[in-house]
Amino acid sequence: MPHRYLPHTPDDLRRMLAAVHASDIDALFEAIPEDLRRRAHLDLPDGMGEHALKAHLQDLASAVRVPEPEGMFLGGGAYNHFQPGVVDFVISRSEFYTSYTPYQPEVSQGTLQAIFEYQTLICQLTGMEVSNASLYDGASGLAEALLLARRVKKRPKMLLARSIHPDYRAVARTYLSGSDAEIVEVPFTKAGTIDRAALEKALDTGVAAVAVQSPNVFGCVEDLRAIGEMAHQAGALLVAACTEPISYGVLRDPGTLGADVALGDGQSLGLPPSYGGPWFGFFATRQAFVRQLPGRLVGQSHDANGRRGYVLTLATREQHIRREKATSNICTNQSLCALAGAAFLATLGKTGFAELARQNLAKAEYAKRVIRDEAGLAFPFSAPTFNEFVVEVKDDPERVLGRLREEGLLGGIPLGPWYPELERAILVCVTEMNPKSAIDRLARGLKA
Amino acid sequence: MPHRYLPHTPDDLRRMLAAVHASDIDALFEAIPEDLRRRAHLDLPDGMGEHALKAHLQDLASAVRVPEPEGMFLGGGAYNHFQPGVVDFVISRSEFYTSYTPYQPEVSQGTLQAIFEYQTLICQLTGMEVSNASLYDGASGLAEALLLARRVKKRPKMLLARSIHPDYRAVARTYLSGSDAEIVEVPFTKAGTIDRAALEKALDTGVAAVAVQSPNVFGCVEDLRAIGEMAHQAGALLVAACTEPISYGVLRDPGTLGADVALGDGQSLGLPPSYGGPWFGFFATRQAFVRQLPGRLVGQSHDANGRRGYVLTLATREQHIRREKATSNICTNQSLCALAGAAFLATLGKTGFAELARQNLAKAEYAKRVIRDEAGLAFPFSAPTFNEFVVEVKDDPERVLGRLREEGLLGGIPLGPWYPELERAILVCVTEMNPKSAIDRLARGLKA
Amino acid sequence: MNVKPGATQPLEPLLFEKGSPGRVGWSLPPADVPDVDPDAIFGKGAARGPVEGLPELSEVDVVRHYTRLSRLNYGVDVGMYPLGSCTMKYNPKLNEWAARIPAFARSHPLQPPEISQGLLALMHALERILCEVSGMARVTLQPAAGAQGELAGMLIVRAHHKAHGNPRHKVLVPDTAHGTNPASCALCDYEVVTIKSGPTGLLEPAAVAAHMDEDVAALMLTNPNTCGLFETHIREIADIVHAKGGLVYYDGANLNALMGVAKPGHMGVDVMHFNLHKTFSTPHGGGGPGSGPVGVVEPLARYLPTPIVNLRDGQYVLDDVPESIGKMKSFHGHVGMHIRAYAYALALGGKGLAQSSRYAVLNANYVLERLRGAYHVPYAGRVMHECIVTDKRQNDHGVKTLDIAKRLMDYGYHPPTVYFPLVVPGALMIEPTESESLETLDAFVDAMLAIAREAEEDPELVTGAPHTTPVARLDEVEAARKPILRWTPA
Amino acid sequence: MNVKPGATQPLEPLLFEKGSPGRVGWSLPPADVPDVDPDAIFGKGAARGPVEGLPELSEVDVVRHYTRLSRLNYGVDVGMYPLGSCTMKYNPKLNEWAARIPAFARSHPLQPPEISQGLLALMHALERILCEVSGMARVTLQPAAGAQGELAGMLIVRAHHKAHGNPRHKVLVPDTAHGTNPASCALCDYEVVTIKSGPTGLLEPAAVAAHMDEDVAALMLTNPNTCGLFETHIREIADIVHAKGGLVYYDGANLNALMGVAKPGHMGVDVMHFNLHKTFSTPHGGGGPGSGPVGVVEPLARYLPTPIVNLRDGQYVLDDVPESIGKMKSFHGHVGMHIRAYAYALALGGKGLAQSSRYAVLNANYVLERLRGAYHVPYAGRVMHECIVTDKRQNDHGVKTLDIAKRLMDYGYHPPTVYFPLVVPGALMIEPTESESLETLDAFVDAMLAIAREAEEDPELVTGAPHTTPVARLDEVEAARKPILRWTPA
Ligand SMILES: Cc1ncc(COP(=O)(O)O)c(C=O)c1O
Ligand SMILES: Cc1ncc(COP(=O)(O)O)c(C=O)c1O
Repeated sequence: MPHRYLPHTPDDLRRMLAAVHASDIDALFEAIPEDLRRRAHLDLPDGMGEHALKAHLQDLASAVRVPEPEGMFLGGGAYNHFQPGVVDFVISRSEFYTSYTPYQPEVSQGTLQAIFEYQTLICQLTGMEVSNASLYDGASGLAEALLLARRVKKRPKMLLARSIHPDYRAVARTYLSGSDAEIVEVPFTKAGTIDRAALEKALDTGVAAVAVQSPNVFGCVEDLRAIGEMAHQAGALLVAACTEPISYGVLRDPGTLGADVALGDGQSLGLPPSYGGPWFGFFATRQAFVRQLPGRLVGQSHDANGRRGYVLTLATREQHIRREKATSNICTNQSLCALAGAAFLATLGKTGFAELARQNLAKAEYAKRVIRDEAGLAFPFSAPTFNEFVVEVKDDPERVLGRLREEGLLGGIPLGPWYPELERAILVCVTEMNPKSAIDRLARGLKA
Repeated sequence: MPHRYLPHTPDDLRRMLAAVHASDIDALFEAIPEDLRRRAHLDLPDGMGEHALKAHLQDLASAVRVPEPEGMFLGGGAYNHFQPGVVDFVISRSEFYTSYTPYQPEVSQGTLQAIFEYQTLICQLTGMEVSNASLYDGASGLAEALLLARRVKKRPKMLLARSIHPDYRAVARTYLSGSDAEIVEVPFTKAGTIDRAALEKALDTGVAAVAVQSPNVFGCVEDLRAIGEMAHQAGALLVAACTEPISYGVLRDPGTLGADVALGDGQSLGLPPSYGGPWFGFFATRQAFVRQLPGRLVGQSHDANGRRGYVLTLATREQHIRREKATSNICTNQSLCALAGAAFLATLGKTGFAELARQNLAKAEYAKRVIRDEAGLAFPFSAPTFNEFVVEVKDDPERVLGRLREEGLLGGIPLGPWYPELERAILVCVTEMNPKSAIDRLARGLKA
Repeated sequence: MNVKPGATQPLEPLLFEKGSPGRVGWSLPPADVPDVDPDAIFGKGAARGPVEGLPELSEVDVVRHYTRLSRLNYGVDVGMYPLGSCTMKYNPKLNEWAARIPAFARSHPLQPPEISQGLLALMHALERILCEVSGMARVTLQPAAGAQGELAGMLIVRAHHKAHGNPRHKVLVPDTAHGTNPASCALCDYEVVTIKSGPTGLLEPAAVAAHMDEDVAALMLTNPNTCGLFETHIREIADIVHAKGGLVYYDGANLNALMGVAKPGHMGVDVMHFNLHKTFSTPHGGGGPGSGPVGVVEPLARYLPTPIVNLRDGQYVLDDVPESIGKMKSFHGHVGMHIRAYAYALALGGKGLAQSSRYAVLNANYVLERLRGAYHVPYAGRVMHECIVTDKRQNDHGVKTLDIAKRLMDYGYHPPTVYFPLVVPGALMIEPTESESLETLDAFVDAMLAIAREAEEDPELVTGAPHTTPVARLDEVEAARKPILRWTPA
Repeated sequence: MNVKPGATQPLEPLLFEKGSPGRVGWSLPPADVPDVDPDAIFGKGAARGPVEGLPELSEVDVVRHYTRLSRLNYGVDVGMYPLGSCTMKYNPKLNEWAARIPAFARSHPLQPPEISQGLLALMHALERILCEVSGMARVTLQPAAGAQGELAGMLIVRAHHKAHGNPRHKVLVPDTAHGTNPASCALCDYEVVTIKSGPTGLLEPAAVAAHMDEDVAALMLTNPNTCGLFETHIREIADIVHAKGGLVYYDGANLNALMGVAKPGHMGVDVMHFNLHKTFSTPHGGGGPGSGPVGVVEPLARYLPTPIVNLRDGQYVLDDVPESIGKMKSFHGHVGMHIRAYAYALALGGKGLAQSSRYAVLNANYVLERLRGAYHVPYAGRVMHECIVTDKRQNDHGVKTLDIAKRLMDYGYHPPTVYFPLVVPGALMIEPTESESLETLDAFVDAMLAIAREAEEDPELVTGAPHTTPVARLDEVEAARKPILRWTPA
């Protein structure tokens, strides 16, 4: 029975089987033991027509009751931003999304140039010298940064601020669990940032890297310069993760502040939350470490006629050449998502990106003001924040959030499950998508 | 102030004004009388950002309360069919939708070949010899067909079946209102089809064309062969309009039945109703009339290297060459919609198109059965129908339809406004989009 | 074929040359109602089996076919498209999204107005925007494109005269007019009287006066005209026409020069059409669909096509127009295009629309100024939103306008409009639109200047162009001599 | 640059070489809250002005830039993409729509499960489908791609051995393995022991037995292997591994050969990964995103990454996995890809998936059969979903695999995978996939045969290829010697 995805007609099958001297398709599988084949039946329903399938998916979607973006105050690693129409237009171009990794540059200049531009844009945002072509996400980026530090510094210890997003720390732990690296967590203070006294104490000559996140999981901005100086003094690298790259539009870049690696999730740069992905992890470092970079790199070159062109380069770092000696096992990365990020930055541009960051900051500051002054709630942390912050509520957070949900607001993330000592705390994120009226409703609801 | 659609920066403006020796932009408008310019201010709001504009449009959309497709039983010239995803993919390719009429064939082979294929597909559906590249819609197509008949036959009288969709007849009247052509309407019988006795009487040597529609506005299938024989006998052309081209998948083509022109709206072929358009009008005729065809034509040719290629051709029929002697005033047509129609037919293909037509017929027959047998309602017309039919209700149709609306069904079109003598009649259309359960609900609702 | 395989990228076979019997690209779930026998329903001979010749392709075959075809095309998204008289401005992506909002796209034209308020509100608001831009009293959105707008407008002219006792017989049309103008007049049975424009490219009052009499129904003019010049004498000319009871019809194809700069309603214009697919950014789609609303002064509103959207008691309603010329289209016109045009107008706002026109005019003047040294310029002075140069100088080297146009393709540009208007021999009519940045204009002009040099130094490079397009120059004469208008099985 | 303007279509400048200060492509409405002073909030030195170097372009500039770049790319929608080991099958359009359904796309990964039931149901159903196809007991959807799946899988292996007292130190990997296999082992601090495959391209039980001992944690193998051959001895080999307490890891990159044909779960496999971006049609996106779910037998389920979706009391819940290896990714993995893969599986159904594998294998055998006369075939007999030929015969004329690959571009095809697997010198690894019709296969083979002829008759035509691509052959050596990895202002 013919299917729209399968072009083989009965007549085609006859002709092809004759050409391969087989009586039927089963004959092609003779290398497979009989009993394996006998048991291989798929107990799955029959295929669906396009119309029925669309209806089924729409049914599933109607069992997802996510509120309008204006009532969304969840952050904590995934942010509620506007996606310009241009971004989806770009990643919907067939030639971008139906192509493979650009191993054949003569028919892949589109992807290659776009990724070369992406690398440049990430360097501009982070103030670093080189960026790779993307990693899976910020969390595995943190793991790769620690592995890089381990290779570069040949020291086993990794100091991780506890104010780093718990998923980042969890993934780093998983990635390093097979190795001899040792992860030590450094507590945070009442400011909501890394405890520098504790850091000072933990810093010894066994430390390869100090990793912090800024803004961190509480939305607080870390003093990267001071932390970097401490790390460097001890001969360790400063790894500067970032929850929210829009903050680069208003916060000094990690490169200037002394970071050796800057990384994070690129979701805010034009990608929908999509219940967790796909997004992309950006990863940038100093020129000195370029041969230690994990993942792909696009470089400039020229063709036989002297025309400029782009190619994948420095592949001797990678698994398909170096195998077990590679800097990372990554192969497929997040190319299309990185392209979306580049298109987002190109569309917003210098002015738009600055404006966006500024409005996020202003909205969050306004929210803090009304929550404090009008709802009368307190903030457990004192450090400055970008577009999210922690607020302490007076009732069980789940109850508070449940009430807000009934009003069409997703009011924040309860921090108790991640930080038992913060059982009354809610992480609230405010972006350009939240109008003043929704912020005011949120404040009222948090109080109640 | 810069705008995302306007690239001019203050510095660009300075440099450009210097180059054109103007002190400011106003100086460029000196040819325009001062007082015209003084009064030209636009009293319109300021521009909107993309996000705000999206929200505004979504607000408007939420004030359109159209039910799910399964509850839609409106036809009467616009049909509720499935649009395969491939169709929107095709017409969303930038190079198709952002290009102009393919006057420069070397950079327009995409559009030209696609329209050449479209012309072929329309010939296959209609059984005619030549198709043009599309007209605005079926209604203006009917007008153009009558004008063609007038040129070919040099006779003034046009006989139009009153069972032709009233909008088609209205547009034909408008188009011919400036001319000396005379339109005479021919009544319909209890079968719901043209009254052949009346036609016989009206047919004299002054008649250039007999126009009917099949299926007609009541969904009834006309006997094109018999009507064509009568028309030809009298030396007139048979113009065969069609409400619903999906019917070509199960009904003998007008070409075989003797039509001289076949035309209709292409909306069913992959285009959403969109509250009335844009769709396309297909228009096909006999080879003998090719130089009388209105609108554009694509023809096959070859390039300087002998490679096959396509060009606009026989332009001497058209307004840009022949001006007041052109066969029509049409210039811009419905190219992208015709492309959608071609992509729809290519996707459905021989098997899918036949299957679609067959299911439409089966669904409508089922609906007639339950409406008759279970709701106990009667049909005023006896001729066979394709996917729509007229039913007589026992209450005020507006009231019946209003009640159905409350159940999420758009149950049909009241015929009274078009045909005062049919004040209790409702035109019901049933397609592949209406599941049996919705048809059953409709039947119950019509009865109530 | 003189081209060896592998010497150039392969072209795409026709749909009908691909596929295989029994292959499918789509299928329906089995029907949930009993099958029927068409022969039994319609009678033998009236029913039909599967349509012979329809393609038999899988989904990926169809996707590839059209993807490949699209790659043979040039579009605004690919680069500058300075096609004069066509206003090939940027088509915003947001508009494409807007027209596809499910509640809009799924709306049936005959669904009750009560459930269609959002759409009617949008159409009403778009009418108000067009009225404000043009200074007209009312606008119908019904016409499908510019030419249908002209027909509607001229039928309104006719209705007006008829109501005053005599439809009259003639319409004055300048020799610079677009072909649709005389063709639309002819459709209304008006005799076209061609008025020669003056040596400066403008219509002269005296020339109009000489032909104006009480049998002239209207003057039909385009402003800026197709030479890209503002008809400076328009009010004087309108007075002359009005004095004899005639009306002034304004072809708004070039309105992109005038938004917020001057309103036709103040120029003495009685009827006009808009091209939303030019001025209001709706995409051209390879030749359509367009949308050609018609605006009129108050006394003519009673003749507008029926129905029209009104706001009454807080509800939008579709009102009949009792003295209407009738219907131009089934239903309400190209609503999908209205949505796009509305989104465009709102995105720019009043100031942005006015800026658009101003920048469009600046761009055209800038291009003209830079081309002056290398190309012959037929009319002195400034232009509006488009400019004309000719091939006069290049003719000395055997290079013609068509060659220059084809050679521009090798530089990555779509050619300008060529050989139009007819009054300018060898015209290259360049309309950059406001969407183009200074750098793009400079790069385009540089290509034009390079071609002018090539015309002198290596004319065959130009006359043999294009060299880098998917196909070389096509034989249009052959195509018309033995027309092949459809594929037929071999 | 040796290319004259107008001699070839122009390339596209970089984003940073375009635009002008002050130009914008986007803007926000004015804030509805008071503005703030970043310096005051963060302290001077910690705040920052606009990011230097970011592009300044209008919307149309951005659209054109990327449209033009896209036209320099080849993709599955453009034509056959027979890249071995990559399964470049058709990416259905419906899936792209599905992943963009607003309720899916707008869902925040931390929103409560109560409001996310539709998504959790989908993920749960996809897990069941993958279990059914593979014969595994449970599947995690978390890993981002194949390589991350391998890492997760090997960490599960490690967790298993650790729980049994000793993580062990070695992993056996055949010499035909993909580079990610040894690289993933290394990440888990396992020493890679390379096993030579036999002369028929298969792994031999004796070779495995020779290396198998109680310090070997696992054998990691791909089946069909990267030579496109089914590892006939797999169960015998698995027994050898299991006998010493080792586990069998199965790289599912080539699962497209086996759906409904044979289940890894019946072959003695303990852990495996899927590549949804291969077998389940999610698009490759120019190098990602992928999705690499990992399946395990029941006893290993306790180690899966946390959390996992379960159905309890009619509600879908996200359960912690107490003995989990931890998290591989933030949140729930690439849900956008899960949606696509699910839609694909449902579109085909059980029968369709089985047919897909059968046709994929038929296609590869057909291509191999037709190429035999002209190209050297390293392994005798039938193949599974892909086949390998080499440049051995063409070497006599100085034509190498890379040349053949580049020349294919001139015929409109993407080249096969080249020089992989490493054990076959000059390999051209061809995976047609089931999406290709007989006609397409024939046209591709015809091109390959034409190139074989060209290699004999006109070798320079082949070694100088490609001739018709946007750029000619690129200098990769130079790029690596002096890496330029970003644009910098001149
Ligand atoms: C000046 C002028 N008038 C009228 C028209 C006709 O408009 P349409 O093609 O929309 O029918 C055009 C189209 O190019 C034009 O340029
Ligand atoms: C056999 C094999 N294993 C593993 C991988 C790695 O998968 P991914 O690129 O998704 O990380 C690949 C990818 O090409 C492959 O072919």
